[in-house]
Amino acid sequence: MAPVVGIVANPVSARDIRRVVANATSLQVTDRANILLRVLAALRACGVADVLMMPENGGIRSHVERGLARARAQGDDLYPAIHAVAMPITGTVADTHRATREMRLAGASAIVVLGGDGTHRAVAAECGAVPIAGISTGTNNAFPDHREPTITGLATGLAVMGRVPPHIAFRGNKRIDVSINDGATTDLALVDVALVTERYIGARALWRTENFRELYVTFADPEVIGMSAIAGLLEPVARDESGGLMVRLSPAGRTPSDGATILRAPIAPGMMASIGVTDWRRMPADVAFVPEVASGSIALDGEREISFTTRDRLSLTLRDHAFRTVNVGGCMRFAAQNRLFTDAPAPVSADF
Amino acid sequence: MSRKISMKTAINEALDLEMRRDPTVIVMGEDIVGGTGANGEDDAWGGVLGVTKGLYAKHGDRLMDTPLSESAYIGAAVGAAACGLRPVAELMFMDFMGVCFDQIFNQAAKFRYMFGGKAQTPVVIRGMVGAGFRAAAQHSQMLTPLFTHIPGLKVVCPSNAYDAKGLLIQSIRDNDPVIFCEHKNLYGLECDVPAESYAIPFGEANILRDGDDVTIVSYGLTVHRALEAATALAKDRIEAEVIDLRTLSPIDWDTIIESVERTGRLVVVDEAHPRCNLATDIAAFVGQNAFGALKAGAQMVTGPHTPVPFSPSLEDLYVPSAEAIAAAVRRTLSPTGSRSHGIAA
Amino acid sequence: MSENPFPLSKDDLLKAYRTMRTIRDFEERLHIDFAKGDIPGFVHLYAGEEACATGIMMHLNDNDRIASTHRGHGHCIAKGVDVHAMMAEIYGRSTGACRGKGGSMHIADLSKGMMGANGILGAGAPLICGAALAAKVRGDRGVGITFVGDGASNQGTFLESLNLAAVWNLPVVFVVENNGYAESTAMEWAVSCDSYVDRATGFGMPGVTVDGTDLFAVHEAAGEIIRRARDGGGPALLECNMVRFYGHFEGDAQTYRAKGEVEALRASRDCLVMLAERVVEAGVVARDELHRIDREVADLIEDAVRAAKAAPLPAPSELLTDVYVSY
Amino acid sequence: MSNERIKPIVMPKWGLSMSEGKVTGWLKRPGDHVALGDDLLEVETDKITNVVEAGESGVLRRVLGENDTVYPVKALIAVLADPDVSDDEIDAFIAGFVVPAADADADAADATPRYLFAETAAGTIRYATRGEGGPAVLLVHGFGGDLDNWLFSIDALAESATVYALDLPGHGQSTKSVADPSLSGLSAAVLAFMDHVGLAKAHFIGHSMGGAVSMRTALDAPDRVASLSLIASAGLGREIDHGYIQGFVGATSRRDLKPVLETLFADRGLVSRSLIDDLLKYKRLDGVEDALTAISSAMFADGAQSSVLTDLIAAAKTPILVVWGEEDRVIPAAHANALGDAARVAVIPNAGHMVQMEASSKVNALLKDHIGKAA
Repeated sequence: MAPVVGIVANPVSARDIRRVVANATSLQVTDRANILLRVLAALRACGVADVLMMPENGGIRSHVERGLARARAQGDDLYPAIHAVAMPITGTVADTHRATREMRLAGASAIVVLGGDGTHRAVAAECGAVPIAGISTGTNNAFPDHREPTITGLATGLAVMGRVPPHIAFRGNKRIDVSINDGATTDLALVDVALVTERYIGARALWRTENFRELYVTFADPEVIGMSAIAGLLEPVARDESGGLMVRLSPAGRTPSDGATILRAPIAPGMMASIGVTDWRRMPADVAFVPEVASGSIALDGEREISFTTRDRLSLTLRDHAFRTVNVGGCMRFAAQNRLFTDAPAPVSADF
Repeated sequence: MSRKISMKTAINEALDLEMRRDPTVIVMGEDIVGGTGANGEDDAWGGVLGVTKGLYAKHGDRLMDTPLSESAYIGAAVGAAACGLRPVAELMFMDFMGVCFDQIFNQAAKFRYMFGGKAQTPVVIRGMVGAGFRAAAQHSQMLTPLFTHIPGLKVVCPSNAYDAKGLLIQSIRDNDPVIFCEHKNLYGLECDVPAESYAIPFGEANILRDGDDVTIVSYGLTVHRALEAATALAKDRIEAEVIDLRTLSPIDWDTIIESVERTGRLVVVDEAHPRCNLATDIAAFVGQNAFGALKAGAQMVTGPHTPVPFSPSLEDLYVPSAEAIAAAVRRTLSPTGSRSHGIAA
Repeated sequence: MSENPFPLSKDDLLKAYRTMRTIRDFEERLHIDFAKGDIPGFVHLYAGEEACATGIMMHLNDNDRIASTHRGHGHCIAKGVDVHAMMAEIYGRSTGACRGKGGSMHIADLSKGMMGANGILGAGAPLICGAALAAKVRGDRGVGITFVGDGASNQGTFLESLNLAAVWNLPVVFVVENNGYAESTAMEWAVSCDSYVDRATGFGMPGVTVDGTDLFAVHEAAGEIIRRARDGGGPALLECNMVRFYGHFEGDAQTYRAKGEVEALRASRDCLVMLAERVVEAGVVARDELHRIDREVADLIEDAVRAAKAAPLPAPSELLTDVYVSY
Repeated sequence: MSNERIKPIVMPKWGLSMSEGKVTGWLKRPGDHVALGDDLLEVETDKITNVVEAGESGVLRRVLGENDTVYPVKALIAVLADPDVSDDEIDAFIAGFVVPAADADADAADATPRYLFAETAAGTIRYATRGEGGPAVLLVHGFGGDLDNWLFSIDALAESATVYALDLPGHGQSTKSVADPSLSGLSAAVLAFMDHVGLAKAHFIGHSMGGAVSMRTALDAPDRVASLSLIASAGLGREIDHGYIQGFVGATSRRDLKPVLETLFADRGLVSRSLIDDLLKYKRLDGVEDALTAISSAMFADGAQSSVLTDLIAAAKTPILVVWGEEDRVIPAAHANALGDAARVAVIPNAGHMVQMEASSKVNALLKDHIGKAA
């Protein structure tokens, strides 16, 4: 069976209140569609013939189809065939869950995800062993790399067509599993779990630092934005090392009386915040952490998702190698070393 | 003190005086400052024909250039009026009403009635009307009858600088929406105008010439054509009374009726197209209310039922001439005059 | 009672619930009475969309202006227009908010900052730019909110107003109430770029999308946007995704909607039920307290209908009054 | 051509704004003997209709001005001559008559502005001045009037005097802010004006309220008032037609104002449309309504004149002329006799409150005589 690539493109990511309280980017629907056309062209260039796409009515698919029709009308064979996953559209995150599940069951070799951390998290929850190729829709994300999507498409195409060996093409990623009341409710985060005292979901986005209490990150990267940056500016932890970091923040906020350190961090695009940090420590894999915050909300990858009370029992556990992603840099380096994009044979036999 | 100034200057002066008197008066429109945001002079144009020139220097940000976006800024003027300002919005050419008429006739005109008398909308929409400027079909119309048709609007069309100033001041002070129509070919016409502020009440026609033989009713530019006709007729001992309506809504029926009851003859001159205009309106009203006084059928002298043409040779035929008005007067005086039913076309 | 985890005090929560319940009961009562033939003309019901009007209006005072739509009852109630006056207006009575001269589509109360429901789609946007301009000229920190449906968002007036508000940096919030249908036509078909946020971005202002059935989401997002506008930060757009429980107008058989769609929405996305469950579940409000409000609102609506039916029709002389302030 | 026995009758010029007039009717026929002051013909201007009186005596030999025909100012409209002048001589005179060019006249008008403005302690005061040498004469108009009320007098008086006519505060084109609307306040404004133009002393001619202002000035500053001529003057009794005052203050339209103005004249027909329009233009200026209301409340409250100066002015040493129109409907002509022997009194028949306009020749002759004697 020829490899099939799934595409999950979220039309409504990057529409939240950070557009108002900070100066976050808003990637237009037409630009999202253009990104997909670039990815599709790259997949096709690598030989991918069929793509399974999540249906949505936010406008991406209709724009993509116009692009495909234009190419057909001009006689160009630029794109793979697009197949929509047969499923009803609800316009909620359930669509992402359902589409990912269907793609996995249909045997997709990889899933290209266009969206923010939240969209990637939803795909990761359902993708099982199917690797993810992430594309960011904005500047407000920590998980997907910021990179020209054409390259992501090429790498994914090479990987699923078997032109790059799997141990180079894919790599494992960490995640934090959230369990409430012994698994009665479960969820996960790809980058960060923040415990805040606000006990409502509201407009979801996380930006009021005075309410932050505890932070758990899978990687602590000073080069990214958001919660991960807080940890990253204290003690960097790489994506590919085991375990993460746990940070405890001062309830007194910016004017700590408990000897906390003041950290200034970019918690949202263009938004520097002063945060009182009480202490931090490594978060080893497979060790359950029980937060000290008694009631509030759990924010997963920057968005408030679940509220809890003193009656609820929380536990957080970091898992190494929890799901796979396409190693774009690795694929492209391999392609170069092996002259995969030239018509001449590779001068050097790669050492697998 | 009084001195000779043009209608253009009189309008500028009225805006200046009212902005000085009342801080809630703001003035907005396309290029009314001219050059906002560009690299040259601040007050480069002062309106496309310079009517608002110099006001920016005196009143600053209370004069606002707008985007070329009539439905937005005319609507904004209406909304601001409903919220306590007294905006004067310039609709450069009244012909542009086509893109913002909803804000005028469905919003401004109806607020008071629809809201049970609990709103007032003191907005003034001023703009150029009329032919003779070689501006062709979309910049030359006399659309006054369309506005006059709408309950809730007041419609003003001055014929001279003195009236323009007093009527514009009244328009700004008035608590109802006012459509203020400025005939572009009258901008340069000068007359004695006091330097002080004064308001001319609406609904009072001006009698510009006394006469006992025939009543000529008009407004705007054609008032001057009617006066020319009256001067020519006087050589033949025909004395025409010339009435300048000044405001079309409200309209001064009493003055018209009183005059016709004395003269027994009526000629109505309207630069607008011939159907459903001020001429038909006044002729019908007089026919209904002073039929017994009429010695001949009322005559109507109007533009033809065509768009305004471009070529000067055609456009000059378009606007009612003094000769056409004089001929209409003679028709009312000839034994067969009352049998003339032709609509000018 | 538990500690209140919400961003609203218990009083505010109860007030919000009362507003939403009042809108719901008002509309459902009109639905019934319209079908009985008691009400003349057209009515467009807001049922299902209550969280949007309520969440936004909680941030406003009488000095702030709103320009509403043909579907304006909810905006009126949330902005504080008297329910008795509204009901009487819809019944065409002389005691109505507009003395029986406006009707459902033109209810206004300028003393409450309610600049009128509007029968012309998209017409409110320029008007609210004017209201905001007036606030800016006076420097009174007032803001203007205009509501527009997903359908009317295609009107030139709306798009021109986005530009004007951005150019003049006016304190305006454009609220797109996206219930998915422009009368009977699907939003996905009729709106070219499928995104109001993109449109806002194109006019140089931020746009935010929230779940319009979640009072807290609307309240929080609107709060930030309104504060920004009030502080001179300029205009913004707020898209509220919401659900319409009834047809475009009363009497609309809604054959353009999928079978079971409305039932499913009522079961899963009823903003009033969601609010009640959350506040009760959190232990902040007792179910009884909500029931008491339900009873009080039911009495209020019943009394408003009774009073409206008993009120005199406008006198014949009213035909000719209120055209001008003076003429 | 000059011929002392042949006297041309020309279209008169009443006030500086008049450029032409229409002959509306001859009151003498050719061949009639005409005495000085006889009514000759009626002329209508856009401002007013007035009778042209004979300035000299003789036989009306030729009538050239046709009825209902407009002639420029100074056009020859009739010839007066002794009976023994031959027709040939008259024909030659007519043939040789040259109407002064209108352009030259306009240039002259431009050279000396029609109106001047003085920035006085009482605010901006508009005034006009005519004539040179001779005694100084100051013309003070009445309530609601302005210096054009002296249209038919100013040039005649200027033949033998230096004449000033002003607009009182709140009137004409003077300031509309009236600091003190009482007689004393207006009198102070007149004195401020005199100071500004360097007028130490003048013969005061006051009409109506202007008469009372003049009397007040004579009482308060006797050395600045050489004589008083009081025309239909206020201040000589209580009675006044309060309906007129209220009507004038309250009128907002041509329709309201016309009947009010008609009470000013014995001949109601003299109230032309143009006269009404001019007054409406004045009344519509911002501040005028407030000024008139303030002045009328100060002077004519409760339907009567507040200040009666009869006793005081009778005791003063100033020479006084009192002139009244017999048919005055605003202030009764009976007030003419209020000063008894202290004044010279003339009551003119067929004239109303605006007697100086309705019977201008007679009034002008009286004024000249009075000033001449008092000087």
